[in-house]
Amino acid sequence: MGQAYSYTLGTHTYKFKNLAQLMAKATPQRSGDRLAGVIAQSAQERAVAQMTLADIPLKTFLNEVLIPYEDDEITRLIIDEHDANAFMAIAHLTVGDFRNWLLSDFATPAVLASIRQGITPEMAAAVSKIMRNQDLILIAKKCHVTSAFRNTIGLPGHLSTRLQPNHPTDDINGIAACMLDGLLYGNGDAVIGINPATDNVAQAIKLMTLMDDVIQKYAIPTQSCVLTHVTNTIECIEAGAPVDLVFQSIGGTEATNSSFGFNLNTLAEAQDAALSLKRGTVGNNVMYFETGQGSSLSANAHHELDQQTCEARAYAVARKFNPLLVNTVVGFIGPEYLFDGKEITRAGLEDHFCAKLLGIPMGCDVCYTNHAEADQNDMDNLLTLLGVAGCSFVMGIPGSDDIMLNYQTTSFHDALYVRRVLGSRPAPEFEAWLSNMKIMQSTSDITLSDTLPPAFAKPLGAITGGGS
Amino acid sequence: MGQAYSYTLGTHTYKFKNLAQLMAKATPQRSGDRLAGVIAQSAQERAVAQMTLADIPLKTFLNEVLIPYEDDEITRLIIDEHDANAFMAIAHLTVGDFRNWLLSDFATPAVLASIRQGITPEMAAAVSKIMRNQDLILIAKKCHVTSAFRNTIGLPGHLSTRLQPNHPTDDINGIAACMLDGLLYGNGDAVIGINPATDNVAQAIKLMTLMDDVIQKYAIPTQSCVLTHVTNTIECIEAGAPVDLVFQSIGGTEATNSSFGFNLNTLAEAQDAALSLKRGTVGNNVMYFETGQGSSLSANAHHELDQQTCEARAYAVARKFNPLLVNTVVGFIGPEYLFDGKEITRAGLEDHFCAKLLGIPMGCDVCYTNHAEADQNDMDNLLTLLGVAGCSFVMGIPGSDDIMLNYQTTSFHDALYVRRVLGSRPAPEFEAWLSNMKIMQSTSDITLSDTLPPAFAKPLGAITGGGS
Amino acid sequence: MKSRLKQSTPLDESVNEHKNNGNVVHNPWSDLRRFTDARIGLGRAGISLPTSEMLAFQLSHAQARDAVSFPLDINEMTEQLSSISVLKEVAPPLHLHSQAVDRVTYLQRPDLGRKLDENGRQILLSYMNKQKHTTQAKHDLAIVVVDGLSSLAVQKNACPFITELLAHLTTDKQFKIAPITLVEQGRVAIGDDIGELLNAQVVMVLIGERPGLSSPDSLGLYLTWEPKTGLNDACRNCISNIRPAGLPYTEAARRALYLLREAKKLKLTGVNLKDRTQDDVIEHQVSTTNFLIAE
Amino acid sequence: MKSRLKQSTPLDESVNEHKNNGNVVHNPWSDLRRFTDARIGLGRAGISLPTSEMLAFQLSHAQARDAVSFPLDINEMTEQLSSISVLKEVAPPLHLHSQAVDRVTYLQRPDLGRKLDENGRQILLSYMNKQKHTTQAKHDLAIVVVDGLSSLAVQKNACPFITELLAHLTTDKQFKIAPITLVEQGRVAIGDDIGELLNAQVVMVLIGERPGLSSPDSLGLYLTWEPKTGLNDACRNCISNIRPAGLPYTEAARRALYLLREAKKLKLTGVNLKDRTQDDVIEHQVSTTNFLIAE
Ligand code: B12
Ligand code: B12
Repeated sequence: MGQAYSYTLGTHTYKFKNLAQLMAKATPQRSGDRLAGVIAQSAQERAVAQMTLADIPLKTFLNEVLIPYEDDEITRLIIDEHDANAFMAIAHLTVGDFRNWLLSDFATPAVLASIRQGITPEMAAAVSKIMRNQDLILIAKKCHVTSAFRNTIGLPGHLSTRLQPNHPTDDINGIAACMLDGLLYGNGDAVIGINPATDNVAQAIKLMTLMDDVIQKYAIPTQSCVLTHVTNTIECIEAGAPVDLVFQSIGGTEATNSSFGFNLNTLAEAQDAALSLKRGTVGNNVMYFETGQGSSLSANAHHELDQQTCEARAYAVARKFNPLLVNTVVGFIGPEYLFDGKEITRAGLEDHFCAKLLGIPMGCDVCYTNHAEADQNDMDNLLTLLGVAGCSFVMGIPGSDDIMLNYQTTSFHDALYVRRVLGSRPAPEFEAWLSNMKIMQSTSDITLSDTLPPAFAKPLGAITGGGS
Repeated sequence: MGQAYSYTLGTHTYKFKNLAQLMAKATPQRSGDRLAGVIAQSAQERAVAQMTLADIPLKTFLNEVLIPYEDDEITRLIIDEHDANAFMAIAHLTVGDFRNWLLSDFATPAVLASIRQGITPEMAAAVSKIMRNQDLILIAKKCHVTSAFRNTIGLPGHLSTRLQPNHPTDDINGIAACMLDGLLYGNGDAVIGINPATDNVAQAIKLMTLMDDVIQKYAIPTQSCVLTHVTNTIECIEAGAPVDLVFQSIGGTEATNSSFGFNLNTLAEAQDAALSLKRGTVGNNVMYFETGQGSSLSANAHHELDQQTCEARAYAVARKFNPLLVNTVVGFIGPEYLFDGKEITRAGLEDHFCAKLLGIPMGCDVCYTNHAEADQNDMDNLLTLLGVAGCSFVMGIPGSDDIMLNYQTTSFHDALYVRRVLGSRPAPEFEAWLSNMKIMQSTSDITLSDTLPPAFAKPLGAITGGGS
Repeated sequence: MKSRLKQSTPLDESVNEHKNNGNVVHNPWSDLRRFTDARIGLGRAGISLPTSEMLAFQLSHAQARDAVSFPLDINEMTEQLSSISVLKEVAPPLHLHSQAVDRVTYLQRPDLGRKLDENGRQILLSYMNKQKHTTQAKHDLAIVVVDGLSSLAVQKNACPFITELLAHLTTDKQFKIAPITLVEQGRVAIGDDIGELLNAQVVMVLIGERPGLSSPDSLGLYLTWEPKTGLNDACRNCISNIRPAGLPYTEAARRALYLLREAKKLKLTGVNLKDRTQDDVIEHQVSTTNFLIAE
Repeated sequence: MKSRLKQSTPLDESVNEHKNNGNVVHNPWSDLRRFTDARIGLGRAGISLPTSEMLAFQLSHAQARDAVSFPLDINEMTEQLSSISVLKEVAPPLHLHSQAVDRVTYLQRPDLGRKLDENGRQILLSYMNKQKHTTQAKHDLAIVVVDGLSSLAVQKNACPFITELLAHLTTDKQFKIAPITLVEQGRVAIGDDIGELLNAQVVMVLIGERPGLSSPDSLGLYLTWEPKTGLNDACRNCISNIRPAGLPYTEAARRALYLLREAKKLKLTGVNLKDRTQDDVIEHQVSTTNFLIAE
């Protein structure tokens, strides 16, 4: 598995048996890598690994794959689809130079877009490992990635939200209530996306229909998604269901994805099926993927790679299918993989950076579980940092509390906070709708109407008897 | 010491023996309060304390002082100078209501400015304790506080820096080298401020003269300060030294300040002396104070208060003397008081919020020591968050490394990072100077000149023989 | 599964607390909370969460954190399980432990939570050895009750669910159930070790899902055909959120029975076994009409 | 104290490492590093720190963190101290410990680091008792060597400094020096306990300052008149940054002697005792001319 690396510091020589180990040891500390036994043993070893990694030419990543080409279809995808022309501009750089180059004033948004296809996930992961959080923010902000379906996601200065109206029994009115809540708080432009409690095609179709009805009735320039297994969604499309986006959780190794029950062909099939429906109005990006550090290790499918490198490889999968949305569910799995607010924050910024650098429309589920050492303040911090970094979208859920998935993510209120404090706006089509519907009093300084928007007053009046 | 408070949750009744204890238990976790033995024993006790505190009328803080009026001149200052008229607008609120009110769209910058003098430090501390980080950021951003001497600090959308050219032996050329470095990186508009290694009046005068010479020769619209003891500075002024700003570390109890060797009279005397020099051009704010959670406890002068409440009380001292600059040196003392990046971050946001709410021109020394559980990433995060919150200024030091005070703070580069990523600009007078001197190519997108600014080329050429 | 009309929760009361003072804008749709436990209609201060809601959340979080470390009451569980009438024919519950020695280890080492410890292996081996002498040592179903991340979930929901399930299963006399195993500090995959040792055709793991802020007691069910050490999650089916405020026991049991039946038919579980219970249930064929689209 | 001409450090070399590739803008004034250890002239990538500088910093930080936990080598220190010739007349060093039992406690409990433990108290009491029988148990000066936050600082600098100091002090035969005490896990204020027990007129604490990134070995000196438990920092004077790359031993000793003399004169230390050494030193009366204002 490739050559060994070493670095001599004073009298001590540090040895790294191969590129994978070097990458792992250069990674900022996190619990999942400790669990996997691939972490640096001391801060000094980590610093040395970073110095060693900085000296490695980017070209090395094309010659020395981290998981053998024969064993893994994602390695094949990465190598086969590498764009040598796009790579030319950076082909002479080491990892350390690449960082300098990315930070330099020469690397404008346009230049960065032009080299995307020449960057492999491993290059992105490597350079992120030798970056400070401020570098991850500064460069990500320069990487503009837009995608579109019924609205446009990812324009600079904009921040969208996924409205996530989950319910533990998929109760139709319970879900509708959350949707209303979210819409009236100006959320839902990235997607209205339900995680179904019950994994079942009929159920999925019911939920798709529900959302489609609402989107149509109120003419909302947004898209819907039921986050069921990709194979279910294919069945839904066959059954004639109104599928806007196809969802799948993806990982960065073939073995991870097979533990998730799919492969690249499954995704290609699903994408074709969704495209055939031609439901997009302003664009054709029909896929929605979720990722998150730790899933490969958790499925024992990490090939001794560190979890952040696995994560970056998942973006090769995403990139292949021109998604509308990708998001890292960064604190979702738990402290086994990201121990506390600090590790979650770092991982969130890394994931966002790597994805944007690779040209992925990246959002982030800024979240934590109750078994992690994290709280709302950590989320406020990460949310704000990602907002500054130009994150494409975040989650919006009533009061931060997902009563079905049992974790806390950003609330409708949080999204408004970050919009207000940073002046970032919803997708333009959706923003216009929020104004027209009189949901927002002013979309520029993010003020909501104090009265119930007329279009929603009627259905509400019918059910509540005129408000509380 | 005042009445007891209690709260019943289910079958359990939580008791708090007085307002001070309630405040302490409502404070988010930090090591200094644990050390002082005043911290909540569980997350649940803390939540209950917060709920109890939220129900307390703001008026209570005028009647129930935390340190007896007779025993403490800062309590006297707070009570005697409370502005009942300014307080009227919020007099009917509880602490919990006050949070709502501050967040409401009614609390515009103008309204917030109008009530400042009606808010006591304890009210500010109390409301901050029931706020999330995002609240601290959002409201602080609305509190505009400006001050002026040779330039204007604190205008919305601006971020200034203190250039801190410390040297372990106060070597004149060593200090000048750091000053040059900082100026050429666009730093130094808040103040050029030296911590003298040697505590000595002659030494202080030498350093003042050095800075004054440079400021005059290059006509820099900024001010200088030697951060020596206030009594030394008084001697310097008497000796005819060119004193721009009077410095002093201050704490929130009389006993803390007496352990620092001064009292309110000393500060008044110093302020008068400095004002008599009339060295300001655009304003008359002549004081520079530093604060930081933990100093009272460290001096065993905390009267069983939590450290954040002590800190807020220091702002009453600052406010009295219309300072140009105040900054919290938030991670400076060490993990004994703020354990890790998370605690430092929270404290930094609290201090900035409370100070701004009280009308103090607050900056922050975003920093940590090598015995703390913190690193550069934590600093990047806090720096960015404070930038969003509208912090007045941060430190700028070569490569983050203070070789005399032995800690790490923000670097000249860091300041440019945050300016670039948030579009925040230096003080307008200084910004014009940076353009005129050709130090910055563009002050709007924060690009530096690639060539040596002409005014500095000559002295540099003389000493370096034409650059390296 | 009709919309439950919920009792007003503490949330509802607190909303009005700071009504007249703090400039809170209330949401006229907070009434819709009868449809969901979700924190909707919270109102706002500016665009932020009102104080009372924010503090209620903090309290819930403090409580949920405690729930994670709450240990399983083995004795009570054993008693509960032993009292299930149909199980009286089966051997008494076996008490097992994963290789994660305590809660701290459990949280940091999911790999250890997936493996049965040596003592547990011996318990199962010796049980199976004893069986060899009497009947054929094969089981159609092994039910494994695991604390997971919420012992509360297991304590509250495992027995009622099992009772409901077995009430329908035991109509078939041929069906052989292994003794119930009760596992401390376990993860889902520990069912593979246990199922294999018990020589079970299917293993059904009932495990405490991680505690949510408003749902500290949610039980998950994972079904694996021909369990053996080393299987991955693609080979399992899952029924989630089993609890009174989530998926009711009867409904969960109905789905579980469906999956068991289908698994037996297809000789597999996992991605290729789709839950189609809904297809034939009238209740779910009704339109998706909700208050938002009703005229 | 002239500007030292510094050797080129690793920093200097690394600057050029990524020169031709990564679009780093170099600073023509990096040459000025000969005037200071500060990280000036680092160059920039855009407006950010170049990779090599960033990584050098990370390494320094890793090393500085280690320095904090590096324990004091008591034997070596005792040996060093015992070999100071003038001290041969004085009793051998006494080895003491604060109430902070270990490093972790020390970092979390500064209050304990300020207090002498019971064992130490006994050592000093018994020493003083023995003295009573021979001479008058009073000392003019107690020198207390404390690990503080950097044992390295103490190990490297305490002895050379003390040697330098005593070379000038002992000219006065009347001056009675207490045995040097060597304290583990101590803070500045522990000198109060010790000085009081030793019945010293002045206590001089030599303590390891917290380690900096580029200065892991900086020694601090704190002088307290009539030490007794419970004094605060307003009652002390401080001389900081004693180390070869900081304040040289001779200069530090000169200042310390000045303060000692003045303290004796004024019968106090602290805010009211001002260091005026500079006033009479020609070297420091010269103008503040530096390269920036030189014509
Ligand atoms: C955490 C989690 C994940 C993590 C698992 C990794 C990990 N180390 O924990 C990740 C993000 C990778 C994940 C992925 C998926 N999940 Co999931 N997940 C959960 C969640 C939130 C908590 C699980 C838990 O607490 N387990 C208990 C702990 C103590 O045991 P554990 O051994 O650590 O947990 C294992 C299982 O939970 C398993 N697992 C997780 N999800 C799924 C899904 C299925 C179908 C299976 C068989 C196993 C499985 O992964 C863990 C590690 O092996 C539940 C919701 C809930 N409230 O329970 C949903 C849930 C179980 N997942 C669900 C789904 C649909 C998926 C996906 C199929 C989504 C997709 N379309 O790709 C994927 C693929 C899963 C697979 N086949 O491996 C559904 C299952 C619905 C159903 N009735 O079948 C649930 C109920 C959520 C939902 N309603 O959407 N999931
Ligand atoms: C930390 C620190 C502080 C902290 C102390 C609180 C704490 N719990 O640590 C705070 C921020 C409160 C502080 C305040 C001041 N400090 Co201070 N401080 C330091 C620093 C950076 C580290 C000290 C250290 O490592 N001590 C060793 C540890 C192991 O022991 P410790 O028992 O925990 O430390 C105690 C002493 O350090 C003492 N202390 C701290 N500063 C000072 C200053 C003086 C004059 C005295 C007598 C004692 C003292 O406070 C600590 C707790 O009791 C040093 C610089 C350095 N490189 O050492 C400057 C330093 C000692 N401080 C200095 C000064 C000038 C001050 C102030 C007088 C500034 C002002 N104008 O107000 C004030 C007031 C000090 C006082 N009289 O109490 C100067 C002293 C110059 C001199 N030669 O006299 C130094 C050298 C820095 C400098 N060059 O500017 N300081």
